[in-house]
Amino acid sequence: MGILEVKNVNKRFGGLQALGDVNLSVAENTCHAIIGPNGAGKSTLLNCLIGKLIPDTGSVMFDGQSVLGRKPYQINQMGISRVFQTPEIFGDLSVLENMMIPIFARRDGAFRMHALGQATREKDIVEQAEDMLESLNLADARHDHAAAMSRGNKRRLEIGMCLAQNPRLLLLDEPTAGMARADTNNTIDLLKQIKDERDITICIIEHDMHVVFSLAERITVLAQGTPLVEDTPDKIKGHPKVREAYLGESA
Amino acid sequence: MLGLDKKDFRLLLIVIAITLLAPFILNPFPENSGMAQFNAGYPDLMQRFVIYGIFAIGFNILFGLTGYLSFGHAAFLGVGSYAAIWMMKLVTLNVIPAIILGVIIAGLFALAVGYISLRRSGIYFSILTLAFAQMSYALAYSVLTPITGGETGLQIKSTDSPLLSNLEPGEIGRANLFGMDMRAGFDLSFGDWLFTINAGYYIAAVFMIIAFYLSIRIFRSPFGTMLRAVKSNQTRMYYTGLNARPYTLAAFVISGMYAGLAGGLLVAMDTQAGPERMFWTASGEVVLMTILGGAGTLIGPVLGSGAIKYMENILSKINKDILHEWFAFMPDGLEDFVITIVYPFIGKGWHLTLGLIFMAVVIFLPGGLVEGGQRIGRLLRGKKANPDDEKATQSTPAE
Amino acid sequence: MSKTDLTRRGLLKTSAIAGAGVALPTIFTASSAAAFTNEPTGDTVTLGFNVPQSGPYADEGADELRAYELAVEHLNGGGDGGMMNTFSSNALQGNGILGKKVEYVTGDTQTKADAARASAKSMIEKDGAVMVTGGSSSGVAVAVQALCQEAGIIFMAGLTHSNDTTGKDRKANGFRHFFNSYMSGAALAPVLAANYGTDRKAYHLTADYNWGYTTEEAVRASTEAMGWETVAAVKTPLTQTDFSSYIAPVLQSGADVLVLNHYGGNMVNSLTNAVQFGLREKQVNGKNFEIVVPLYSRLMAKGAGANVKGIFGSTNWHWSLQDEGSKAFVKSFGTKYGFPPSQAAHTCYVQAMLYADAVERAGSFNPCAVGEALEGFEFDGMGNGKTLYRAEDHQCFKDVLVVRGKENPESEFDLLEIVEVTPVDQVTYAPDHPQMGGAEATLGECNPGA
Amino acid sequence: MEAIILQILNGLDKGSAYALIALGLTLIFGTLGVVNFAHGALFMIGAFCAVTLSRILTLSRTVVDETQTDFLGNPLEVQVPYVYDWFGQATGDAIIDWAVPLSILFAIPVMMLIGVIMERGLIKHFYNRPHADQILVTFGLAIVLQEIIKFYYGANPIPTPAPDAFRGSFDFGAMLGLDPNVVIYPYWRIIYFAFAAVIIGAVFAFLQFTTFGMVVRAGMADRETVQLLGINIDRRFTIMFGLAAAVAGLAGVMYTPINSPNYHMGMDFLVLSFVVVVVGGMGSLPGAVLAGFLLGILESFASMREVLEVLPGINQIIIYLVAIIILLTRPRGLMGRKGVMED
Repeated sequence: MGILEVKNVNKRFGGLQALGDVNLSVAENTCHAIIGPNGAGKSTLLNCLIGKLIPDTGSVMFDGQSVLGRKPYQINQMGISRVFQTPEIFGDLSVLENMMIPIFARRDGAFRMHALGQATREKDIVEQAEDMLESLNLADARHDHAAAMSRGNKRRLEIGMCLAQNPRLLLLDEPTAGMARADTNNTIDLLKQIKDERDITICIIEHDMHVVFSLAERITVLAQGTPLVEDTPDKIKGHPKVREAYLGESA
Repeated sequence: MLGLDKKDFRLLLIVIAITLLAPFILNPFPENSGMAQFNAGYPDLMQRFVIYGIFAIGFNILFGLTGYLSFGHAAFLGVGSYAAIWMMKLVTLNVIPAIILGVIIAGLFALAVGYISLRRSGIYFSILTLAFAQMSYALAYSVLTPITGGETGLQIKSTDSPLLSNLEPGEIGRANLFGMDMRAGFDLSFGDWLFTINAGYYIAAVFMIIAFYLSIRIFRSPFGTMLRAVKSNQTRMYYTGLNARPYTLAAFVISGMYAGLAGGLLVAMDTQAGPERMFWTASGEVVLMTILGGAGTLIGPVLGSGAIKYMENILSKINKDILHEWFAFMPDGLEDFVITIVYPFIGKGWHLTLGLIFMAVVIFLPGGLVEGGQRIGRLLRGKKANPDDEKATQSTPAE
Repeated sequence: MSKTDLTRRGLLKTSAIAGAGVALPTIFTASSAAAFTNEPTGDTVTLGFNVPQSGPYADEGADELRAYELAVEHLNGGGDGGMMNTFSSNALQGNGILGKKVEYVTGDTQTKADAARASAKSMIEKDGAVMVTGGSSSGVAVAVQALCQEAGIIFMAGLTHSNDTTGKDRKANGFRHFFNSYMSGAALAPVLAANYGTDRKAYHLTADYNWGYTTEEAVRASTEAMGWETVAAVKTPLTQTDFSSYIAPVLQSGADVLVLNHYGGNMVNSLTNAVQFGLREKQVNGKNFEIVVPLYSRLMAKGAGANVKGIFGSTNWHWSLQDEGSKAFVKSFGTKYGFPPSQAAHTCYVQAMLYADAVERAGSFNPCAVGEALEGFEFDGMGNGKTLYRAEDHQCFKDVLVVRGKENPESEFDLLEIVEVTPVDQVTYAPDHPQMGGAEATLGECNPGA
Repeated sequence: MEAIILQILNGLDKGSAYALIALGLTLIFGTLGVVNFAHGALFMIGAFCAVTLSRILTLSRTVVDETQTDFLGNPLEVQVPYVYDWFGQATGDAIIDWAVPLSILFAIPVMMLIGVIMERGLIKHFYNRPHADQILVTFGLAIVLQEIIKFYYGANPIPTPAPDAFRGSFDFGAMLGLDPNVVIYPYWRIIYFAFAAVIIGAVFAFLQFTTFGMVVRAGMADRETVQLLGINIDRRFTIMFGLAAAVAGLAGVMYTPINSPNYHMGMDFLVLSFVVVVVGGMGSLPGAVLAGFLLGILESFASMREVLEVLPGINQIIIYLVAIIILLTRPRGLMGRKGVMED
């Protein structure tokens, strides 16, 4: 029994079958990649996991509880954090404030009326945020506007913000899309480090095979809304069906 | 001090000093000089400065922090006024219960309007708030006349005898604070200068200082950070396990309560409540005040409301005679020419000046008067401030 | 015109020891040394002219202001003296008021109660005005009147027609020269009966606010007493601009008269729309369909253009009146400004004169003394014949004009013709008339402020 | 029955004014992404084009008539319009009488010019500024424009009647076999509705069937892509702004015989037309037109005596109430697109 169990999920958009009978099981504390050609339904699947879309049929269970019908923030509170394709950060806020917000969320829940406290005097939270920035090598930028950072740093910050919540499952949607090689490698290193240091399950959607094969322990190949194969990276590399459906094309 | 860091505390001290010394600062010109026309240090206008300052500070908590542009905030001010004046007509002439009731009723009304309007964002939210305010205005003006007094509004009459006051029959009750009349005060005269110290103003000023202090606390609180997060990126907010709705609703209700406080104070200072207070132009005015001063900055809304109320009350009173008096030193032909040029912009033309200043500020000073002040400050320091410096003076990015 | 800027504060200064800080306790702005608010102690007196300068009634406000300027000129002995020469009281000498030169300050009411009060307060607190006058709506009049009562100065209402001003909202410190809804109804009804018969079915469109209510009530009461039947009364929003949806169903209702209880922009639009629908060419119940506008303002009627032709209404005063007072006023106003004055200008001019005269007769600016001098004061020569300022409610009682839109106007000012001058007896009512707030309405005590 | 037919007619008529203004607003918003609070002022300026033209046509020389006197007893100065001198009195009168329809020709170039100047001189600099700034600067402009008009034309309404030929009303009832003299409707209002329909049709046809229109529509959908194609979309947008100004102006010109124009008529319409645009859905042209007519008809029904007896005051709030209900049930108005003006 994996920490994330997707059973018979179907999703149609008008006449298009975006997901057809998707079954997926992600084991705890592993890194699971979902790959597939464009339009294979990767993003749709991801959106079904985090409450942005609701599947027509099927179930999505996280740690034995259904996520369906819950609001995104409730799903997040269950322990699922998401990294977006374009980094979603609080651009108008400083880097430090960006990092403090998830820590507040972890401590205070979805809403708390702490209108008379002083944010900068929440010692615990500032310290944790500073530590986190330190570990991300972003400490020097902590008073900068988050919007002013480079794309790579925005990505680091976003991943850091997700980690600051101590999630049990981290979902990444093409985390290196549009990045320069150096930034991509930095991100891979960061994710490797996370995997090594924490008890965390990672589920990654990615185009870049270099990233996938550097990180993933298991890979699911999605094509036309249905899982084609699921296996270890080595097996996937050599799998004829995959070659035909996917790697063959990209090679 | 007081839970503020040094810079904010200094700002608070400056605001306190300016507010308390306003009767002197606003009357810089000697009584007999031609410039006395520009003196603003009389009780009514000073009261309006601080009361509309409170209104704008509250509006800024919603708009400046969350970015939600309410186009119906005047409704809360109006509802607060009506609640306060009914309290004074029926229960007690003491202003405190009236103001408290104004705040509570405005808060409840804001809760109801906000609960519905915040289901939408952007311009859809603006139009929803506008619709609620316009409905309040239209109904208060017409079918609700028995409650609101309709066009003429509500005043305290000789027939009103509040429960907790002992008025002579036929005596018209006056607003007071534990027996002190809002209009009590004294004149101070120094040579050619004359200053009016008025009880009502100082009571309103104390409320504004408290309101300003609370607004600093809210800006700097984790709650304030969350509100800015709402403005910055709601998606990230939701995927960080935070529910933006209660945050925005809380901000909406708080700013509605500020509006109710302003409405209650208006009644306390001048016992009159009317429906025009809720018309959409009144809601537009507080938007103008906030942006003119600098939305999202702490002091901006206060400056903006001061600027607009000053124009409304001082500029509109300048008439042709006064112009003739000013320019009397010029040769006749030139005098007439100058007056012809100036005349359209003053007196009945004060709206034109307001519109032009408004456009100029939006075009050249997107950060409002606060940005203007910063630019002047930088010029005076004779250098282009380094970025860190700028961040230190600007409480949040002004947008 | 020259004007020095000696305000109350200037005077205070001269009485204080220069250079020393002197603290004088005040309530509002009356110092303890003074007997009443803003007592003029120098050789000038300041009056406050509070008129709409922005908003839809700005033109009316501008005309009021012209009249005030003219009145000040006359009071100070300038110009040809205008109605001062025809006024039955001879107290005014043309040397200011009580020998003090008259000065004035102006303000913008914006036709909003709040703004009007702010402006009046600045006149009282900043400029030391001892009397405030003007305005172009009843909402403003009631609000400012209440303020002046609190502050302890005299309020001489400008254009305000609602019964409430001297009805349920009457105040000891407030005085109204303009006529009111009741008088309009009482004056109009006999003329309407004479012209349109007593068997008529009326359809009322009423502006949905206080003035509309009192006007509808008054016109209904007086026309129903003549035998008319009221088929329907529909309230229209103040902010309405297109009245088509209110006018279209009129014909279907079986009514043969449409009464438009509208003023200002509402009146212009509703009348224009009604004429557009061709109501006036229709025959209903075998009679010509007719339209009535209870309160006419020539200034605003101009906006309706040819649509006013043949339509009955009432007005407080019109420049074509041929009595000596009116002729003198039209002459001096017309000479100064090049066009005839409006009824608003007339009322404002007269109010300023009456105030000055009352001060002279009382020998004091004290509002209570002035009020006493005005109460029960009878005068003539101010354009409406014999007039009484009634003591019980501070309402002027005088003849009321019933007018009709002129078929062939000779000039752009020549829009209305006087059909009948309704004698004052016919429009007089008891001070405790139910339309005027009944027995409960009271002036209260006069308040001198100090 | 008669009452309902009448109110539908009224609704269509009111709706055409709302729809025309909302259409122009949406054109500007859809193409340029600018929220134009000065649009009501453009409508007002259009109306004053008619006033101005009729003033021009009645420019007169002064003749002193000794036989008559003015109100002060001086000899009367009679104004003789120059058009009398040029074309004779009969033709001159006819020209003056037709001032409003003639103003259409006058208003089109004037309004286009004003629109283009506004866009190049002011709006252009606000494309990349926040919507709040756009609202504020155009609101400031609206105040300035209206105060300028007030300064020159005064605050009172100015009568600008329709030509005599269009006075009176048409008996729909008789045409439909109902009682005569009940369901009647003024000719000019019928013309206004027809005029609005033609303008709306022309704008849609223009956008649908011309290359220019196709590029603009593409630009409305995705500005950057169209620019990447090397098309000078900016110039086309300037022209669109001029066009939208002309539509607002024409709506104003034709409106003058219905209600005498005054300086604040633009502000009176501004809020309502924004409600219309938003109810229709930001950026949707058909939505704007549909919402205009819908709200016009509902407003007319709410003003019926029979309705008011049951729900007093409903005529005061109907538009806002409907707007709230629609926005709560349809998050982006009737036909709005997702993500437009939602942040």
